[in-house]
Amino acid sequence: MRSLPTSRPWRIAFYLVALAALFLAPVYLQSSYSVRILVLVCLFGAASTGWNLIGGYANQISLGHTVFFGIGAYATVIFQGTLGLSPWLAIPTGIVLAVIVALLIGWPTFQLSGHYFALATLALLPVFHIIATYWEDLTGGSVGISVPILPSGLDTLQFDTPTPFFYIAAVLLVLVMILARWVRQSVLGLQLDAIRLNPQASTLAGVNQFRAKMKALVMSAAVVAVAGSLYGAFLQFMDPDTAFSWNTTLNLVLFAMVGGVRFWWGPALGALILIPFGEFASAQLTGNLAALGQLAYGVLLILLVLFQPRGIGGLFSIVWQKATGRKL
Amino acid sequence: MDILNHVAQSVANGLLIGSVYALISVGLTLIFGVMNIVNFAHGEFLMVGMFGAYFASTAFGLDPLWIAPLIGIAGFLLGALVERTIIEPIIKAPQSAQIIATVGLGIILANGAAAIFGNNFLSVKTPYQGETFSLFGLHFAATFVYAAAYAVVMAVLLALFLNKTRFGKAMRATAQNRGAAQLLGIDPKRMYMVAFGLGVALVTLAGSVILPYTLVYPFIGQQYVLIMFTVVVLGGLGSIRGAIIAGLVVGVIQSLSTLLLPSELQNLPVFIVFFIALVLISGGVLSRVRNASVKLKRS
Amino acid sequence: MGLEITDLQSGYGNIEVLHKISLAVDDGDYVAVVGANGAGKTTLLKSISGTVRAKGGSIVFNGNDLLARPAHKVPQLLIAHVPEGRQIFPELSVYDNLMAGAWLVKDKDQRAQTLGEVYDLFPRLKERSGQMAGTLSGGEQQMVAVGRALMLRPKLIMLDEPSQGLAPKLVTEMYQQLAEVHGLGTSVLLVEQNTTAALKYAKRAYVMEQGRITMSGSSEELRGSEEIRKAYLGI
Amino acid sequence: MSAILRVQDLSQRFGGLHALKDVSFDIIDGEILGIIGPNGAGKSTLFNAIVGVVPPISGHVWFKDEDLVGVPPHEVMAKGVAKTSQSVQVFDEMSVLDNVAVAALLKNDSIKSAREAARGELEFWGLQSFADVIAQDLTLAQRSTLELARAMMLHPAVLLVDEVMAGLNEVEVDQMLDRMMQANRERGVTLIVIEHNMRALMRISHRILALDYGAVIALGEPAEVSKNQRVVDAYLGVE
Repeated sequence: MRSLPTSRPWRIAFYLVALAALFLAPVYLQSSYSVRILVLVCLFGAASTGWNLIGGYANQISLGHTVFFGIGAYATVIFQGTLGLSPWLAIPTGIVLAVIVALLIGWPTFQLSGHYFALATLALLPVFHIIATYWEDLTGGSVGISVPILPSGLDTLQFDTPTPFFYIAAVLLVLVMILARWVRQSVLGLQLDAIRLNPQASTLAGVNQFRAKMKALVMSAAVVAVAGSLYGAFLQFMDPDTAFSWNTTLNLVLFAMVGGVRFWWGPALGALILIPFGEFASAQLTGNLAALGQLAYGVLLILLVLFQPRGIGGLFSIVWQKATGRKL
Repeated sequence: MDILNHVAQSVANGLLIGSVYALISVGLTLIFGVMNIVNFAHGEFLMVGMFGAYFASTAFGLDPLWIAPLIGIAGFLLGALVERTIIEPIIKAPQSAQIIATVGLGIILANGAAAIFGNNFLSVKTPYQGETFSLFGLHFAATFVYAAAYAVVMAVLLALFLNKTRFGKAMRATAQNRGAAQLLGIDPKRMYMVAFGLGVALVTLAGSVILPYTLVYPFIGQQYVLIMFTVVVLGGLGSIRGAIIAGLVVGVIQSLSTLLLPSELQNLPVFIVFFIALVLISGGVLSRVRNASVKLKRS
Repeated sequence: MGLEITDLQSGYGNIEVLHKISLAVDDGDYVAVVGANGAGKTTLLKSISGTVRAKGGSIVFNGNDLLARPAHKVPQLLIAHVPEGRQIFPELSVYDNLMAGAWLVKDKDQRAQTLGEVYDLFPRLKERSGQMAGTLSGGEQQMVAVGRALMLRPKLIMLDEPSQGLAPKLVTEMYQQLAEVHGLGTSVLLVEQNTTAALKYAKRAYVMEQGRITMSGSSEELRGSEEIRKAYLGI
Repeated sequence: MSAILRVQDLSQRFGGLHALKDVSFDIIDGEILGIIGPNGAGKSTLFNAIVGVVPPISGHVWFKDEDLVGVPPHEVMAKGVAKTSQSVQVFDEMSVLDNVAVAALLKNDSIKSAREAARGELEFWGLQSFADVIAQDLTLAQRSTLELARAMMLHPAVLLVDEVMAGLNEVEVDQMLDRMMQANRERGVTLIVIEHNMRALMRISHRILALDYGAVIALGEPAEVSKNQRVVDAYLGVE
C-alpha cells in the first residue's frame, strides 16, 4: 500500500508540481489575454472556495454571495477612487462590512430550518443593488466609480502588465485553498459534515448547529469579500451591475458544483475549467446569442443536480477509490 | 387636509399594487404548500408571462389584458412540463438540490428570453395607458385598476378551486398528507404536476396583466424576487390567505414609503419588512409559520 | 378468491422486516393479525397497499397482482387501508375528509348514498361535518379515518390499530361499528395490539413475532392461549 | 439513592391530542429504568420532551437542580443527558470512527484527540474493526450499536435509549444488552430504555415505568409491573 501514490510524499510532490504549474503559468502562457483569464480563475476560484465553506461544506445554499463580493469590490474602488486611500486598507474594511451583513442574515435564518437562508440571501441582492445605485455620493450611482491611473506598484495594486496582479491573485487562491483544506480537516469541518449529512443526528451528537453555521458563514463572507476587493482593484472600476450581479452568485455556485462541493479543491477546479470555457464562448457568441452561454450554465446546473450532484470531484473519487482502494 | 389626501391616495395605490403583489406571489406559496419546494424561478416565470404578452401584442396587436387568460393557460402547460421533467426527479432530493435546480431553471428562462428578444427594455402601447379613474377625490391609473381587478378575480377563482372543487380539495389533501392521499387513490404525482402548473399559470397571467404599466426585459425576474419572497415569508410559507394579506400589506408599506423616501428606494422598506418577518419567525413570535405546517388551509 | 399472500418478503432499505409471510383473507372473511410492537404488522399492511415495496413473494387480490401496482392504483381494486395513527387531513373539514375517501368514486349519487351510510354508522361525524378534522378528539378522528375508507365501498378494508389511543368504551364502540361493516359483506383485515378486542370480533387470527407468523387459527382457539400473553409481556 | 433526573408534571400536546399528561417520576443515579407502553402511548414524545428536541408545553425536568425545559437540545447533550433516536440516525456517508468523533468534539478540542477518544469508545462497543468503514455499509445491528456508541461518547450521566433493539435478532439483542449493562455497571451511566422487546427489557431493567395514553399507569419492579392488571389491559386490551 505504501508504494501507491496516496502516501504523504507523493501527495506533497503533487502539490508542489501543481503550485509550480500555477506560478509559472505566465511564463508559458505569454499572451496577456490568457494571463487576464488566469487572474479571473484565481479570483473567482478563491471566491467560489469561499462560498463552498457554507454552501458546500454545510449544505446551506447561499444565493447572495454576490453581496459580499460587491462590498469588497466597492471598498477598493471607493478607497482608491473617492477617498484616495490605499487598497490594502480597503480589504479589511470590506471584510468587516461583509461579516456584519453575514451575521445579520445568519442570525435569524440559522435559527430556522428550511428554506429561509436561501430566500434571505437571494433577497439581499436587489437591496444592495438599490443602495449602490442610489447612494451616489459614495458609489457614483449607476455610472459607477473609476480609479484614476496611479503610479504602478504593489501599494497601488496597479501594474503595467497583468502578470504581477496574477501573482497576487494566485497567492490569494492558494491561501484560501489552504484555509478550505484546514477547515475541512478541523473540528468545524467535521461538525459541518455532520450537519450536512444529518442535522437531526448532529444535534444528538451535541453539535451546536447555529454556531457552526455562523462560523462557516462568517469565514465564507470574509473570503469572498477579499476576492471582491482584489477584483475591484483589478478592474479599477465598479458600478452596481458589475458589483451586485446575479451572475457572480451563479458562477460561485456553479464552479463549486462542477468541481465538487465536498472537496476543498473542487471550486477551484470548477473555475479553472469553466472560466476559460466561458471566455471562449463569449468571444464566439455575440449579440443575442451571448445569452446562450449563460443558458448553458443553467442547463449544466440542472444536469449536475439530476445526474452528478458530486461534480467532477465525485467522479474522480470513484476512480481514485477503484485504483488505490482508498477513499479520497 | 392636503397631507391626509396624500396618505389616502397612497394607501389606495398601495392596495392596488398590493393586490398585484399577491397575484404574483400566490403561485409561489401554492407550490410550496403542496410540494414543499421553493420555486426560485418564480420571478423568471413572471418574465415569461410578460414576454408572452409582449409578443402577442407586438406581433398580433392583441391587448395584454385580453390575452392574459391564454397566457395563463400556456403558462400552465409550461409549468406542468417543467414539473414532469425537472421537478419530479428532485421532489425527494435534499433541499439544496431543489434550490440549485430551480435556480438553474430561472437562468435558462431568463437567458432564453435574452437570446430571443435581446437584452433590452421593452414595452407595449395600449389605448388606456393614459386614462385615470376618479373616486372620492382620489385618482387611479386605469392600468393599475385593471391589473388589480384581475388579481381579485384570480384570488376568488383560486379560493373556489381549492375549497369547492373535488380536485382542489384532493390537492389540499395531498398537501396535508401525501401518504394518506395516496391510500385513497389520489396520484400525488398528478397533483404535483397540476399544482406546479397552476402556480406558473398564476404568475404568467400576472406578467401579462402588469405589462401595460411596466417595462419588460429578460432579467426583470430578479427585480420581483424581493417582493415575492417578502410576501410569502410574511404570509407564512404555504399559506394562500397569508400571501394575499401580506401582498396587500407590502403594497401599502411600499406605497406609503414613497411619501418619505425617493421612489428609487421603495424596495428598501420592503426588505426591512422581510427582515423583521424573519426575526419574528425565528424568535417564535410567528411560530405558526415556523412549523412550516401551514398547509393550504382554507384560503 | 380474496387476498392471498405467499412468501412475502418486505422491509425498508437493506433491512428485511417480513420474512416469507403467507396468509389469506377470503371473501367475507374477518381476519386479525396480532403481535407486539415491532413484529412487522404495519409493514405487512403497507406492503399490501404498495407504500412499502415488497422484495419477494406475491400478493394477489381477486386475481390481480398487487406488487405490480403503484400505491395509488391499489384502491382501484376496492381495497381500503386505514393507516396507523389515523392520518386524517387536519385542515380539511370532516365532510371533505370523507369525500376525499370517495376520490375514485365517479358517480355522484353513489357518493351521496355512501356518505349517508357512513353518517348512519357514525352519527357524530354528521354533527361535526363542517368542523376541521384536526380539531376533533382522538376517537372522532378515528371515526373519520374509518369513515373515509368506507367511502370507497371497499371489498376489503384493512385497519392498522384502530383502537390505538382510544378509551376502552370507544374501542368497544369502534369494533361494533366495524362488525356492522363486516356484516354488510366487506372483508376485514385487522392489525392489532389490542388482542382481546381483536380476537373477540375476528373469525380467524394470525400471531406475528419478529416478522414471522408463529401461530394461526380460529379466534376461539387463540383466545385462551398462553403463547399470546408470552409474546407480549415476555413472561 | 439520590434522584439524578426528576421529571415533574410534564405535558405535551399536538393539535387536539394530549400526548403527555402530567408525567412525573424520578430516576435514581445508576439505575436502569425500562419504559413500556402500547404504540402511541407517548414514550418517544417523553424522550423528545426531556432533551428538548420537541419542548413540552408545561412541566419540568430537573437534572442536578437545573431545569432542562427550555434548554436547546445540543446544550442538554453537553450537560450530560444524551439520547438515541427511534429510527437509527447515523451519518451515513461518514466513517464509523468519525461518526463517534463528532460527539467526542464536545470534550476534545482537536480532531486528533477526538478520534482517539472515539477509537476507545468503538472498542467498548466491539466496533473497533469497523472504524474505517462507511457507516451506510454496516448492518442494522451495527448501526444501532454505533448510535449508542456516539451517544455514550458524550459521557452522559443519563442516556435515553429509544427502541435500539428493533429489528435485531436474539443474538444481537443479547450482545447489545450485555454492553448496555456493562456501560451501566462500569461507567455509571443511568439508562432509561424504551423497548418493545419485553424479554430484553425484563432482563436489564431495575424498574419499569408503564405509559398509556400519555400518562404513567405503573412504576415498579419488572415482575410487579408485568403482573399489574392495568398494564396487562393496556397491552392486551380490556373487554
